[in-house]
Amino acid sequence: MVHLSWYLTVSALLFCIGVFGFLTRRNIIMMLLSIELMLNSVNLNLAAMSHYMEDLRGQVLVFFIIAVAAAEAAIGLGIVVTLFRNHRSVYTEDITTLKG
Amino acid sequence: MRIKYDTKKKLAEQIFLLEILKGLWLTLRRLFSRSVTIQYPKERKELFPGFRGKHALIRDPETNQAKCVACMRCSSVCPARCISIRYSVDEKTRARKVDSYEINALRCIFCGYCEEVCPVNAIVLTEDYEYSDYTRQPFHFDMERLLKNWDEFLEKNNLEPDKYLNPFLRPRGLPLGELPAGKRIDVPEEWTYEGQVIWKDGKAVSAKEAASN
Amino acid sequence: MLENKAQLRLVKGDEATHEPYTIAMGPQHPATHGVLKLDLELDGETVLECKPTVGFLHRGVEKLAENLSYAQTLPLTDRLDYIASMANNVAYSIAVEKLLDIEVPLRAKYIRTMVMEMARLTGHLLWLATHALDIGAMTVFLYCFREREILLDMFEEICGARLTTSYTCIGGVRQDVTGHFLESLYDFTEDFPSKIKEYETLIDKNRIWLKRTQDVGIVSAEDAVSLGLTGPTLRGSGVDYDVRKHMPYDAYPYVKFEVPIGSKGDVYDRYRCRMEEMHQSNSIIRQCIEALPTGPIRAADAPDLVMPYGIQKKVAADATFSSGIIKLVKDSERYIEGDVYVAAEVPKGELGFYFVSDGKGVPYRMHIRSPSYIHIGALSFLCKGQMVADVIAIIGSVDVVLGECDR
Amino acid sequence: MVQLLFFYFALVVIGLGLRIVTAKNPVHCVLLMLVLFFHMAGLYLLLNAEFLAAVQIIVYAGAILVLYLFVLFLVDLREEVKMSPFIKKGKWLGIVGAIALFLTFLRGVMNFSLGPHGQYTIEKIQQMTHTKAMGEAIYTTYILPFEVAGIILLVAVIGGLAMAKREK
Amino acid sequence: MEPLEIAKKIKERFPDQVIDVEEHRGQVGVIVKKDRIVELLRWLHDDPALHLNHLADLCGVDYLGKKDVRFEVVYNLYSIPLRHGIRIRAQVPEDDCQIESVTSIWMGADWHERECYDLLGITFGGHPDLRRILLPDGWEGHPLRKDYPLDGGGKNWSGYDKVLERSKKLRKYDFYGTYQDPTKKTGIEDARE
Amino acid sequence: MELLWILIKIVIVFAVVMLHVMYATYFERKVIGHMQVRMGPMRVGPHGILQPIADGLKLFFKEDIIPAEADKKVFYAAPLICLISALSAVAVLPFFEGFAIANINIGLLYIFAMSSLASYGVVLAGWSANSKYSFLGGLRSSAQVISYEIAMGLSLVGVMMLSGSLNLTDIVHAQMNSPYKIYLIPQIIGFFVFVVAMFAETNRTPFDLPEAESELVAGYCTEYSGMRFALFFMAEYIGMIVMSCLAVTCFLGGWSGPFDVPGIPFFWFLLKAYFFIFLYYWVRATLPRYRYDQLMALGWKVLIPLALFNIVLTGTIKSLFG
Repeated sequence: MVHLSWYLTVSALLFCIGVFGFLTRRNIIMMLLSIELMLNSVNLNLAAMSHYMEDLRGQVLVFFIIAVAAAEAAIGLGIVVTLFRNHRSVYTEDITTLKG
Repeated sequence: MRIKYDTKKKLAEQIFLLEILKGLWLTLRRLFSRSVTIQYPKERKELFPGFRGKHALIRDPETNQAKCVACMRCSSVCPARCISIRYSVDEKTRARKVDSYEINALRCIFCGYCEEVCPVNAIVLTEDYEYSDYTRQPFHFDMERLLKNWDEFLEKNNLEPDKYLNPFLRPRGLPLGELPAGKRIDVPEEWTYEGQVIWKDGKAVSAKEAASN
Repeated sequence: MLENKAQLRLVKGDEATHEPYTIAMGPQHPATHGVLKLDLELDGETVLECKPTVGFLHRGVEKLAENLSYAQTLPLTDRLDYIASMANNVAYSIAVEKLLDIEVPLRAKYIRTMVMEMARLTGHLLWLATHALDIGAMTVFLYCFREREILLDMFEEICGARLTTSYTCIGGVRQDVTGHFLESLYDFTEDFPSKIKEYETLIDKNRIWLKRTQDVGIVSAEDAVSLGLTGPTLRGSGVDYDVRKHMPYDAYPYVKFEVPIGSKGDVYDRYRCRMEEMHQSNSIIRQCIEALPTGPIRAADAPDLVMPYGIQKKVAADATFSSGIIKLVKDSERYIEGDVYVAAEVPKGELGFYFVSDGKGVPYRMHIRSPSYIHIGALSFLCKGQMVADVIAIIGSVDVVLGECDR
Repeated sequence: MVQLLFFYFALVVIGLGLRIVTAKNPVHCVLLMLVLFFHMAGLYLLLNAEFLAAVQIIVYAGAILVLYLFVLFLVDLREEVKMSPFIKKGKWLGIVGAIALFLTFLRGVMNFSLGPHGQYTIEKIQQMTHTKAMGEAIYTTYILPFEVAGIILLVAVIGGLAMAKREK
Repeated sequence: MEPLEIAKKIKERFPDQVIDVEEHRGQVGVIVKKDRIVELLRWLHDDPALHLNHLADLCGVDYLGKKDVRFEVVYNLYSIPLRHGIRIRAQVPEDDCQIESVTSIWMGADWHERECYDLLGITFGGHPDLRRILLPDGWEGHPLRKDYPLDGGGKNWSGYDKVLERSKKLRKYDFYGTYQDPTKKTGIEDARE
Repeated sequence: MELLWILIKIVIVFAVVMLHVMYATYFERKVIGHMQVRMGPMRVGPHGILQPIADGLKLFFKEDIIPAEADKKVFYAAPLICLISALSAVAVLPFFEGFAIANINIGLLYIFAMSSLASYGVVLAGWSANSKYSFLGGLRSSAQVISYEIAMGLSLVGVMMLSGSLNLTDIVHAQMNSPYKIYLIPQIIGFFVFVVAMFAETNRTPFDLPEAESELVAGYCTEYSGMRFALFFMAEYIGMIVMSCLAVTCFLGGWSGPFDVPGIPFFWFLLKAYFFIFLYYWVRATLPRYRYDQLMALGWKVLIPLALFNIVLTGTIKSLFG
């Protein structure tokens, strides 16, 4: 029998890894990827709870999160492409001006 | 004549992909038609006389030697300069004797000028086209090799030496007067100047026939 | 380990500027029809700049010709446009005949016209085959080769070679045609229009083909003339210029044919022009067969093949072997100083020979105006702003042969 | 058996996660992410959420990650692999922060208790298939969020197009 | 219009430019000075009565030892709508081996002129991209000049030497085991001896 | 016991699919050859029947060349991704009554998932080789696969609506119980969209621009040689087979036929699948190739609206009459 807390621990661990990546990576694309990692951990959390609560709410939420994650990726990467066009760089320390 | 640039399709053609279906129908029909290819090493194409292939020196049946008289016409006409002849002159008779006759087949561009200008029909480009090899050496034909090429060619095709005909030995359609004596050999009537073909009533007939009718 | 991008720039020593994506198309590329190299600068798939590089097949024919007699240069012309070498032979011969003022007998003229149109068919068939293959219709390729083989067989019958024909000689042709040749050629012309229909079934109205060819590589009439385009490539733009009509040679004044002209100047127009030309060639061949007169096939004053390099110099004293040399020495007055430019309409366009003679048996200077050379020069104009796939279609539509381009 | 599978998936997910945030070559990161998504889908399967597993692969792996790859190709990676993947002095800060966060979470997990059970028992879901159950839930109870998600996607598409469009 | 008439018109318009008019086998060549060649050709191209819009051929000729002025650049012009043509031959002396480019009149002259530069060494002023075209960059000399040695002067092209060197380097891989270092003696040769 | 049965099924299906791949290449060459009035392979064995074996041997023993500047790990992995994702899709196909390696409820989604993964192999192959032609080919291919996946998915929505299931076996059963016995008739628009998308999804003519040999030499597999090239080749053919089987399952009634052939329960299934594979060859022999932007335009401007229209139509009809 797999306990719910196991899932929650895995999820927490993955989330922290994502946070670490988001805080430390130089490349904006990799930061976005870290956010995906965090979203995944949240998804796992929700799906597990939903399973153990015998209710579909959590899984429906996961479904929506996946949809919104797609939107987020599209927008985020669009911004990265625009940034790259203007600055010729995707590195956080190179992008210091607040211009479009 | 201005060509049409009208490619508008009718609605039905546009929707039901009629032109694509027509194409598909054509390829499907061709699937069941006879193929036109020749399975080369098993089957071979029949060559027409005068195909410009491997070089050979014609062996004179009487002397069993090459007919060459070392007039140097072939070597001086050769655009690729792949023929080299050395000869010596007999002091008394002023006759020339061929010392060596060499053809570098790798340089040759197979234009057939040499056989056309040869006044005694000594050199010929035979209808043999399969003589590839791994090294360069076998393509350096000397006199012996050239005579051997001739023998091999005759043997391969079961030809009799004096029956061999090649339109470059006696160019088709040239009047007899324009030919040097050595080239005045017997040819089918169609090849002679008098026997020229023309087109009449849906088939090719010789000019003589056309005139007599 | 470098800490940031600024350091990297220091190491590399250049500003990170926006470089276009460059692609070297060729010299080994399946769609460049030989050893053409195109340096494409791309933005996505759009071509910003197309720089053709040629010369990989340069053999120095012009320099060679300065050291070979007129007759000896003729086989070299086979190697120019090697897919329609008959046409080059004829073009070269008429140029030399103009220079030496030799009148070709009528029968030879008809035969030459016939083989020239056959060469046009072989050239156009190979063009259609490769053009269609480049655009992806691979079956047309083999259907075209099926017919081309028949034509090559006929070449083999009359001159003993399929590709490097060297069929003409100065003042006529080297061999007369045979009855079998005429009959098989006639059968071919009967059959050929239906074969053209077959190709057209596969591509002519096909929506993919139309999308790939229409409005691609447009060149206006003025630009086409200015670029020096000739042949079907020029006529696709709507300019009525055909050497066969403008400066008739051989038997072209005696046969009836029309010159197809396009309107828009895109790939599709050029394609249609060539397809129509095939019909016209077919009809010319037929007229030539039917009107073939009797008579000599070489001019009586045609020089012997063994043309001396210097007229004054007597070749190998034994002139008795040949009637030709005597004739030549007699006619040495026709080798005079002067220059001529003579062009002929080969499948690719206007193939011109410019001769400068200094009165010897070899040309002092021969310049070949090869259509492919000019057409490749026009590629950078045609390809600008098109997509990568269009570059292929455009190369196919201007129909270049690198042997002719590089000479 | 189920435990074994769980541990396998969980370990791989954690290990890959660590590798992803530390790997130097972004393309390798994306590839590892792909593998991670597969194991994530495996975890979903363990949770009887087969539809989610499929969506995870189709949307995350099939669409989002490919987008990442595309954008990565736009950027010159040749220089990237020569550089350190982390910002200056950020590494240790990140590690400390992440560990602290994890400890906080762990505390929460330990004291976590579930609320009341709902009506979708495992047997019921298996009987009507997960896809159908999800569908029913989404199209009845959660129809408004569904529509909102649709609008968000539309906005994202338009926004993405507007941003990526080249200024003429 | 007959070519001789065109020649006459040119003479009328540019009396100081035309040096000579030559006729050979019905074709007329007008020998001109190179100074105002672009102006002359532009006039020929634009004049409605002449309208020589098709540059059929452009090439250079080297008259080393034959004529006083060594080079000539030959323009073969043709009028597509009016169906007449003429040849313009511009003299280019050896010590000032340069002539104005006509790419502004005919776009197609671009490659003709590059070829002429490549093979004869005549430079074209105002040409947008005058590089070697048929021969590789870094080739020495201009082969169609009459004084160019026919055997290449006994020297390899530098690029060829590079290729040879590279092939020598690659030989160390010895893909097929066929390459033998000529400096080394192999056992086979010994056995033969 | 059940596990063993599954293993046996896997082995059987794998062997059969591999054999089909081998001979699919042979028949492709033969069919296209005869359509082009030539003969195709003739030298190895009678009528070249052993040609695939000879080809396989040759490819296995060829030298495996890796470009010096390539990203080696990714370069190794790319063909495997392609092959594995193509092979895994076979697992859910029902070949006859009760025979599918895995009869899962989300079979259709599973196939979509697997075919969307194939684009990874392609795009990574294109990128890792560090060759510009490969890269362009890879980008083209993944863009093409992603956009046509949408059209394909939407075209199958009609089938899902009619059958009410994502399980492929259930879809076949639902077809057998439907009035027309096959979904081809009520879903003719969906079928058309599916067939076009199927060609694009497998990168076959007229949508073979990722590997358009006349433009991009060989696209993403330009730098591959020997066995690794063969893996791509196998993946392509397995993809063709999977797509053909999917078309048979979703539109032509799977293994059902006008009458039962005793002893060969998969007779009708194979016959229909062979027709689709033949269609691939047939179209390849006939049609030219699209240009990249035209292909995208076709996908987004024609096929997706058509598929959406089909969904609306099916929904309307079903809610009115069903």
